[in-house]
Amino acid sequence: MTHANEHAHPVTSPKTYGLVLLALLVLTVITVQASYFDFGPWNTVVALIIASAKGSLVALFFMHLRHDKFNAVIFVGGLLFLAIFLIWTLFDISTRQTVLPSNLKTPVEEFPGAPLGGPVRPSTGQPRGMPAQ
Amino acid sequence: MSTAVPSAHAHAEGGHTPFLQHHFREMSQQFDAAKIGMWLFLVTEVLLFGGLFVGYGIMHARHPEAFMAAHHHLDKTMGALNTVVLLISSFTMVLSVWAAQTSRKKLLILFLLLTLACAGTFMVVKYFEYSHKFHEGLLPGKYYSHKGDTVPGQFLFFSFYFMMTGLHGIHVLLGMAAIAWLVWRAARGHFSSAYYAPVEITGLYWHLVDLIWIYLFPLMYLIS
Amino acid sequence: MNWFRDFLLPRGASTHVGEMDGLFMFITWLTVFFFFFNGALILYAVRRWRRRSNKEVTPHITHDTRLELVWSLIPLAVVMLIFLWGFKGYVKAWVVPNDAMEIIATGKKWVWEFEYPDGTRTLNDLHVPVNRPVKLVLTSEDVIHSFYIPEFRLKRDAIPGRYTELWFTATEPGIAQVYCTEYCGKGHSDMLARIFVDTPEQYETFLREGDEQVQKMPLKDLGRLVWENKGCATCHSLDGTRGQGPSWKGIWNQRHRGADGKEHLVDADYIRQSILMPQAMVVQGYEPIMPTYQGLLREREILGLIEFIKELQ
Amino acid sequence: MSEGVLHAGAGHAVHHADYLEEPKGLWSWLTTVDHKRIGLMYMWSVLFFFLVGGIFALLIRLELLTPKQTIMDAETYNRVFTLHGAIMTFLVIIPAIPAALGNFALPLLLGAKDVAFPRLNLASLYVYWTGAAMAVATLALGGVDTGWTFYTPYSTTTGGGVTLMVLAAFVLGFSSIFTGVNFIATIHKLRAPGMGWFEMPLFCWGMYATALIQILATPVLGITLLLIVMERVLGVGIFDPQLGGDPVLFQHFFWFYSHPAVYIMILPAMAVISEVIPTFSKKTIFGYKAIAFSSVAIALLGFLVWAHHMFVAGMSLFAGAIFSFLTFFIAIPSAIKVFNWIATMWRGSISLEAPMLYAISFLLIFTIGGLTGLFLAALSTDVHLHDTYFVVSHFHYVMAGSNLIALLAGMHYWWPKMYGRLYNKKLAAISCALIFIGFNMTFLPQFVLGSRGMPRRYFNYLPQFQDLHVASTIGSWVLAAGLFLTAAYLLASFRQPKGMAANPWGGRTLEWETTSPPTTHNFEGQPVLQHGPYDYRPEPAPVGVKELAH
Ligand code: HEA
Ligand code: HEA
Ligand code: HEC
Ligand code: CUA
Ligand SMILES: [Cu+2]
Repeated sequence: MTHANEHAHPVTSPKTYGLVLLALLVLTVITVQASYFDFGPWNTVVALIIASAKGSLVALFFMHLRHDKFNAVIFVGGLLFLAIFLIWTLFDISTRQTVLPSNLKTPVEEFPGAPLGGPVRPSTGQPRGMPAQ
Repeated sequence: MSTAVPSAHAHAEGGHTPFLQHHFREMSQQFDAAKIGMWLFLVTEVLLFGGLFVGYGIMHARHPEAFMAAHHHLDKTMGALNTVVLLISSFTMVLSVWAAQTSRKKLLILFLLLTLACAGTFMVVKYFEYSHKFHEGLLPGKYYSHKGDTVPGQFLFFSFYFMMTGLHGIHVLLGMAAIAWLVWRAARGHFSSAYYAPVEITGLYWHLVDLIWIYLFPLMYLIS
Repeated sequence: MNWFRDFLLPRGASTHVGEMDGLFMFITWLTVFFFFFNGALILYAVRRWRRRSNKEVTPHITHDTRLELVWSLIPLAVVMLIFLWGFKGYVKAWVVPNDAMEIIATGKKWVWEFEYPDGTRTLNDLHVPVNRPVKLVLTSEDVIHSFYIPEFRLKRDAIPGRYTELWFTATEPGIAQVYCTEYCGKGHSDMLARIFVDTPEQYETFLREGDEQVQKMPLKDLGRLVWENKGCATCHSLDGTRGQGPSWKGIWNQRHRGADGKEHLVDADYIRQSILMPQAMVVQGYEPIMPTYQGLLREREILGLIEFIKELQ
Repeated sequence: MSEGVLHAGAGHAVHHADYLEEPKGLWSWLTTVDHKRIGLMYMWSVLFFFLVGGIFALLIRLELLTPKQTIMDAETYNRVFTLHGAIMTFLVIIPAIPAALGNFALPLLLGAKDVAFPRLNLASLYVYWTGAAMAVATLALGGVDTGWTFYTPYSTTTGGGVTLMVLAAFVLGFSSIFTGVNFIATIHKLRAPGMGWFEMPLFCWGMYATALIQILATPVLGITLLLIVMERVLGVGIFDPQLGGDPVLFQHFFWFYSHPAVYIMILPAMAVISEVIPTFSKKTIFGYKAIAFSSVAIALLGFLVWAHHMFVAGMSLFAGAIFSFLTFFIAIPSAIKVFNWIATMWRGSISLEAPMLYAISFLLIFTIGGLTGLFLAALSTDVHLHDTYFVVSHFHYVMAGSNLIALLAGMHYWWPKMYGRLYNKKLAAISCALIFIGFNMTFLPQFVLGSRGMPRRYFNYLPQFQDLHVASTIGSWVLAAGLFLTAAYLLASFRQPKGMAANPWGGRTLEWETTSPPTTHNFEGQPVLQHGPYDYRPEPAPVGVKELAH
């Protein structure tokens, strides 16, 4: 039938697991070290690539997806839909143009309701950052 | 998931354990079903956390200075320490699955306890991190009261920090409860190569918790 | 079949009407067609092949790829046509011509405020010249509202913290109704506004002196009109029921206690102050939510309100 | 009664008490793990909330009889339509077919003894009840006035029980997820021997597609709702423009779930129709694979189109175009289904029993409901129609008109199997007609209202709209009369003794092979499939429930 694990559940030896752990620890060191370098806009990308490498190790070995094609499809499917969520949302968020009235006197504030200290939300007079009533 | 406690209707046939539920024809069918169920549940977890990741990503892109400034308040060492602890716990967890697969009862219990210990360490480290942040007023949303900021909007970063690590922490606690339950059952000798589905699927859950942290760590602590 | 269109759709009074109405009627006919087509097929099948005995044997037809392709590809073609048609109209409504006159429209619970290029401000009544492209820049002060003019076939949300835009060229002088179509709370369905499409001369006069109505009307009636049109009615009733703000019934010459505990006599100055600087004296038991009408009401309108309130005994 | 009986099933000599009787007592029901009992308890809970939501609907209609205040004030009205919408979506229509009929029928159709995780199934019911109790408890906190869509920043700033309502929906999400997980595992692992994917009844395909959506979309709703709670409690800022957030982002989050959710509502309805039509046409389904795959296609495509609810919400032009374009593709699998069903009736032997009458109503109403979706999917027309009564009417045509009518079709279809009793057929036909007429009377005028510019969620409206509102209100009474009549004769059927044959309609799927009502373990032994689900040829190998040697 559909499942590779239908009959035998292959047993992986502890040694393999040990090697995987080692690899994971090494990658952790690498990613911490890499955070001290400046790759410019690629910083996040580098960090995410290393994280994905670690994630794949965990999924393939610890979670046995190596031997478990069926559940791998489920899992990757889930990730795929997460990607759709992100990308389709970006279709909107990253292609919006900013509309401004031509006579806008003051520049648009980044955090009108909550800059550094304490005061108020302009429209309702409540303390900053409070949900209005 | 809750598939594998002996049920009133269970009947031991073909030399199987008493853990076969009445509506399954054979043990492997039950095992596969439990695994599929767990993986589907993990997918829902991925999407649950995914929502927060997407929100984090978009807010980060919108206010890069605020996020940059705010993340310096986190302690990389603590984060890295916790990463290592969780990775090791995943390792001990997978070893307990192996011990169950090979019917090594003592080792099984030992590895489960080690996993619990790692999880406990993780929570203790988190506790120190949290209390430090509370102290400094680095709190989410409207409770943010840190003094001396120069970049506005840092509270947004901490909103996400607490929501994401908090949700993750809740998952760690739930995982610990599940593992404790496994220890209890292992001690009663329920698990062997013939029946270890609960160990396997709890393991899957635990690895997912680890996996999520693997992404949280760089996104929270290391992004620059 | 114009009567059918006129039955379904309101009067069309802007340049966006053509695109939208054509497509609307096309899909309407498509829906009518498929409803009757499917209905007829079903009726036919039911009458022709109604079960008469339990022993009837039916042919074993599992599928027919060609037929199935037919009824996938035809709908595909139809929907692609609809998409392109709709897209065309949308792009047209989206891209603002350069020479459009800009008016800023701000939604807040539950009034619309308009600011014209020369600084004139009006509440709930928007005056625009006919046959001139007008661009509305929309924003909101509290929650999301939406600016909807059915007769122009146009709508766009007004979002707090952001600006969105909307443009049209009104083609017929007259009055067009505006609705708020994003749910915004208690007064959502009363958050109405009107667009007065003026001839160029009317528009000039409006900018100079306010609407003609305002000029000629007796003060008392003007007061009532302001109450209806400038948003007072959303908060103040005339019959004594308590709204967001106190009712106006019988307040003239009463003494009202403010939140500060002092008493004030409701006279002309008091009313003027309540309108222009509402926060200066907040009636006890009410929230300080009344917006200021500084710059929004002409002198004659304020006098009208005072007369109007005087009459409400 | 026994007219339709083709073969009286496997006439087993040994009599077993059926699942309704054995074991006895309320406690045994509350702790049961039997999918059939859980299904029934779900069904009655759903019907109860349907009644509650329906009463709210009648109040809405009554209020709208006159342009100004009729029976309640604006604030009450806002709470009433919010509760109506929230109850109808989260408590009625999402669990209606999957959790009620699906739980009852899916294992039977698969030839299984139960779902894969019976206790998870029971947990799902309790979670549902908890969520329902929380939703009702919001009334004590002054109700909720946000609309069922909970748009920010309104929902994060208004008073009342929003937090509790949002948490209720969050909890209800879990019950939906549990059902979904259960069904997928069941379909993968518990099909009867010999039942390949394409020997599965189409109902199961529909449930499978539904479960996919439940699993992939519901968690995002969960996190969205939690974010509202966080926004209200902590002011986290993600949706609050004052705090650097983006209220429109909320709409993306919300619709990422709620658009696919509309297919959680319609796919199960289609699944029921795919069972009813072949049975009462006594003819094999036309284009099995096309119908099966179109269910999955609708489920997956449904994830790509959510922002068609946001064309005027300040999205970019580019996003508008993409989302509109993709939306149209959903029309194709839907069209395939509709025409394949009609083709199934072609040259059949059509018997107009109550389930078939409902199925035909479904076909007609869904055609209108679906095609009016195209007005909304097209950009320029949506600009005019968005948030008007046209939208209200569109979704009632697909939710109330299609889904609930399919629920009724399914209930009438499986009622003999559930209870071993039959309802009064004549009354059934009459009330089906009343429902069809009443429904169209209620909602056809609303299309015209909408296209003429009447916005939704309006407490007051301009007098020019009154005529159509009056027509709609009167229609709602006809509709209510039909539904109350249905409830009456269904309840009256309990006065008859149990005596149904195993297979009253002459269906060919496995549930008809066991007794009506079935025993606790569904079948005597393990049924083995010997012909396809809709094989009405006189010749095929004898249908069989066969003892499978363990
Ligand atoms: C069961 C629920 C359900 C279903 C099945 C659908 C089905 C569809 N819906 Fe609907 N919809 C809702 C429930 C549903 N909807 C709800 C609840 C809302 C409003 C929520 C709110 O705001 O509160 C909504 C709102 C809504 C909008 C947003 C409107 C707005 O707010 O501006 C849009 C826009 O694209 C839309 C489109 C569609 C389309 C294209 C389909 C398609 O899937 C329809 C496909 C079906 C057919 C096309 C008919 C069958 C085919 C034929 C008979 C063959 C002939 C066909 C052709 C020639 C093409 N819907
Ligand atoms: C499943 C979904 C569903 C169903 C079935 C209905 C059913 C009905 N709805 Fe509702 N409706 C919604 C979902 C649904 N609605 C949603 C999501 C909204 C949007 C809310 C918002 O804007 O936030 C809405 C909004 C809405 C409005 C718009 C309010 C506004 O915008 O101001 C109106 C107005 O007419 C309305 C009317 C009705 C009517 C008359 C019915 C009738 O069909 C009801 C008939 C039912 C009965 C009269 C009960 C009878 C039941 C029994 C007797 C028990 C059953 C037992 C058996 C049959 C055995 N609904
Ligand atoms: C958003 C709601 C709102 C709107 C719109 C509004 N008001 Fe008010 N008004 C209030 C509230 C609340 C109070 C009581 C608190 C205060 O005095 O500020 C009030 C008080 C008053 C008073 C004093 C009444 C008394 O009993 O002492 C006057 C006069 C008044 N408003 C006039 C007007 C006029 C004229 C308009 C329209 C041009 C108007 N208001 C529009 C909310 C509103
Ligand atoms: Cu403003 Cu609705
Ligand atoms: Cu949709």
